[in-house]
Amino acid sequence: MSAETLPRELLIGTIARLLEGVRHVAVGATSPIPAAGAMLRRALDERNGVPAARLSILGSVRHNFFTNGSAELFDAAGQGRIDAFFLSGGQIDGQANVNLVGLGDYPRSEVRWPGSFGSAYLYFVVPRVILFREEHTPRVFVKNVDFISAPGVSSPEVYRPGGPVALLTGKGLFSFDRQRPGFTLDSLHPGHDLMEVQEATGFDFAHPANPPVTPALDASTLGLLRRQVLNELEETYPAYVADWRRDLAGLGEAH
Amino acid sequence: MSAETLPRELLIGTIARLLEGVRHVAVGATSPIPAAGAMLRRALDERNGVPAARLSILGSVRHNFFTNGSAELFDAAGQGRIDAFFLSGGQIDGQANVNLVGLGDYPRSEVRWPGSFGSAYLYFVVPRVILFREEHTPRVFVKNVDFISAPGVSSPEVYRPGGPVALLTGKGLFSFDRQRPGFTLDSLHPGHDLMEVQEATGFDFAHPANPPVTPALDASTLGLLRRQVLNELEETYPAYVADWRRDLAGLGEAH
Amino acid sequence: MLSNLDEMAARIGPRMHVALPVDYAGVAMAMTRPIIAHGAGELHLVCVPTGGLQVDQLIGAGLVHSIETSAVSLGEAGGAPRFNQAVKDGAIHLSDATCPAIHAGLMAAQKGIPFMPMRGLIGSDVLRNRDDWRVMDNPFAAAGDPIVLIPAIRPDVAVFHAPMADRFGNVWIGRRRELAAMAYASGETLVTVERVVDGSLVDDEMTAAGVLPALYVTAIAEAPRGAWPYGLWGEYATDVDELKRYAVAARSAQGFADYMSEALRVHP
Amino acid sequence: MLSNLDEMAARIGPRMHVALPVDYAGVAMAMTRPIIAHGAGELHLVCVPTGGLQVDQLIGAGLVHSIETSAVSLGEAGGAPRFNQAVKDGAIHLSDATCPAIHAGLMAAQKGIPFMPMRGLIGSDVLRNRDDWRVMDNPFAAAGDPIVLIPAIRPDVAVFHAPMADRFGNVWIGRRRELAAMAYASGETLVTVERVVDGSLVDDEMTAAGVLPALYVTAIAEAPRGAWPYGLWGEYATDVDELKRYAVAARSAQGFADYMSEALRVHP
Repeated sequence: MSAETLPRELLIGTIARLLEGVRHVAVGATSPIPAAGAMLRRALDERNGVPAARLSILGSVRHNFFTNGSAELFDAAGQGRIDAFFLSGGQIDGQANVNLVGLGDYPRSEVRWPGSFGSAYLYFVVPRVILFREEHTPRVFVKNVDFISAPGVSSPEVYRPGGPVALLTGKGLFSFDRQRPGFTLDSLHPGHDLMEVQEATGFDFAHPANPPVTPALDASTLGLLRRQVLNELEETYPAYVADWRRDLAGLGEAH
Repeated sequence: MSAETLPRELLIGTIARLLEGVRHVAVGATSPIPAAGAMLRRALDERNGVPAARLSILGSVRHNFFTNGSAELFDAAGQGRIDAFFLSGGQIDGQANVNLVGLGDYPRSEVRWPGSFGSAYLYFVVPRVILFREEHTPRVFVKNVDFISAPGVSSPEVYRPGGPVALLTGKGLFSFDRQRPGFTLDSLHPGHDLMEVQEATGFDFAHPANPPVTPALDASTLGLLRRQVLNELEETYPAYVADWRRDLAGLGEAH
Repeated sequence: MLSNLDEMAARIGPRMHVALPVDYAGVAMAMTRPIIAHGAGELHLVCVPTGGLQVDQLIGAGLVHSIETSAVSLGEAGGAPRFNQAVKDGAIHLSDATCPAIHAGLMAAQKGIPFMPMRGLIGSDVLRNRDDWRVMDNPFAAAGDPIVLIPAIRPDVAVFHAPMADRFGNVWIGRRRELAAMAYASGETLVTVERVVDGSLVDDEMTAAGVLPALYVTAIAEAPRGAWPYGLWGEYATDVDELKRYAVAARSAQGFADYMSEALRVHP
Repeated sequence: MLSNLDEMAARIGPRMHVALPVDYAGVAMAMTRPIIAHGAGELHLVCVPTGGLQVDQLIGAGLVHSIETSAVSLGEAGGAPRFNQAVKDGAIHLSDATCPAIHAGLMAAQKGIPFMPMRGLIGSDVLRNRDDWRVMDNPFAAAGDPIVLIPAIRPDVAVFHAPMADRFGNVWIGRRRELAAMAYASGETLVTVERVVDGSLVDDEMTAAGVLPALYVTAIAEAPRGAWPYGLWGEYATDVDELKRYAVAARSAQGFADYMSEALRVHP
């Protein structure tokens, strides 16, 4: 484990691990950490000599494999051609319900967020949906969301080949059990403890008595990330990469 | 009336008349007379200074307005953007049912024709469908078709903005009454009489006691046809136009 | 078929259903002020499938009665201030959707069918709040298998921006085929373009592949940099600073009014 | 991803559902003899939306168990002789359709939905003979309004010919978007092309507009004039004389066998 791994690098490396074995991952616009995680997955696959994950970044011109307009992502997902996708939420609850619409009563939300986007569909049909929200506070992780943009689980008669498999936050990594249903804390990021996470989470979750620490990136992976992936990412997220480079410079790791 | 009008020119001129006022007419492949009729309609519209009919020829590269594959014609028809279309049939009966599939029992037809193509859809949604079959014999115009590729009429609860308006043959022109339902002989082509047409038609049809003669093309229209339209048609139907030119040469009207 | 911005804006009448594209597909921003100046109100906006600056400005100008959308935001510049305020005030009627449901509704109109089935949605509050959608059991399944039916969306008019058109009315939309989907589904289609070219865009198979044919196009107006401050794929990038300037200004009704009354800034 | 005709033919296994395009869209005629040589039989053909020479030859070679099509013919060269004979003999199972029903079935597969509604058809013997289709009342209408539901068509493999591909697996299909529809709906897609180009076809917006992305493409083989005797839009015309020669030869089983056993003629 490298003491110099940045928190964002741990998240990116964890995402790359969660994406192991996917053929095609789609990433929403303005999602630099998931995009970097997917790029790292692709780089690792190439290094390991296995078929490399294909990556589509929505709204990007360069990382856009689609030629049939903005419906094609959803069509491809419906065809089973998208293995993994990321969702976030203004609120996420213990049933993995996601709220992207707003706080308070609907439709006159006290706080209105943009809207559900494709979540009410993709959450059902993409097999490996990774919930990602860096802010880990009780206002995000609530007992029950105010508005269900997309439900975490469905009754057995509902066609649902997809759904949540994991929740990654700034404090830890959870897996999701669709049967129970509910989250299990798999690991804590360095510097966080179980009680802190319980206090920051508005819903109950299962956990080992002593949760392990989220594994850090090995030196080879970290090297791949800081050289190849960082450069690849720069094209789509120049401001994010500049910030990252500043953090690296602070570590004495300037590139 | 010009004695020198060729039979095919009368058919083309009649089609152009039937298409008066259409915004967009689609013509199937290997249909030179409907194509020429539509081209003449367009030429007449341009001469008359009214919005000219738009013409799509299926399978043609040049007269193809479509850029969304072979589904687009049907989509456009469903949107109400196709005002007129032509259908033929191996058999056509007095209810305007059309058979494009074969003779005898289905599926092991004694004589098999290619198939229904788009008829089972377009006949329902294109407002002005013109039935065109030059061969006017009892084997074509039957009491009941052996297979209904597309029905002439539908019960009131069926969505049907389209359907047959006319039947043009080598012997005469019929209109179709969807209420009765049935055909009415509107006019006989020069050289044909009512009894001959009755004997050549396997179904009953209404008719005036003395059906008029199908109006010939006036000199100006004939000129437009033999100059502009004949040249336009040549690109898509060179063999047909060569044959036509030979007929004209026989009239002493070589161009 | 060649027209100008004001003539095209005048085709938008009160209570019309107006389809507008997603930020990155080609937004006819040059039409926004002419539409506001023309002033037809009580519009129903259909965002294909999400809305941004243009939607926020039409709402801010008080022209919008209702909106069907999967989201409204200014992307990197944050939330859509006039939309968010209108939601809080209950000033607009919301039909919250999800992106593929809007595509499905347009596809139904394209196909001339009354509805399209769609997976997903069941158990969401998106579905619970849409009394114009239906759920039925899939008749091809042995038992159960509920599926949502989305009714056709047939806008009166679609408005978007594209790189080029020819003088025959053909518009080159490239791979942004949601623009074609909007036009197929809509009664009229109004297009602003960077430039009008001389030759026919359908005469060459290479350009034809990206063409929306004139059959679907009502009017075209030339508007160089007509998507600004949004970008246009293959042409120019989004002016994020301008979006941010708007986002700050439009936090208040007065700030919005001041921003909109500025002379149209010369853009870079 | 670059392959050859024989390798591609070997991907077609017994009882597979094989989607083939209409004559003028781009038929991979160069694949016909390799498929016959490979010999996987009991195939189910899906014609998108009609069939011609390739279908007739696969039937004549005895590889076809069943076929869904809106028509089979040789166009100007007349009826399809081996198809017509097989119908008369009851040697193949027929699912007669109408063009937009086949497009609807593929669209359902493209959208990941179990069925598509479709207008028309009611009262036809096409519908009467399709026990895999359903009729229901439109739930959005006050009463009545029957509408046909076409189940998804999900071919195992689509086979077609296109002008070009790049070495990344992107195929340029231009405006022949039924080829994309076939690929979206199918498990695998095998493509022959006139030529393979060096640069990426998606790097330029102009070529990208006509591209079927590599995501949907399983294998590509170069086959210059690979549609012959059919033409390829924008490239070369149909060889009608050759179609007529076939039409005459294939009137009898022996004549068909003789025609097929000829060394592949050098085409002009």
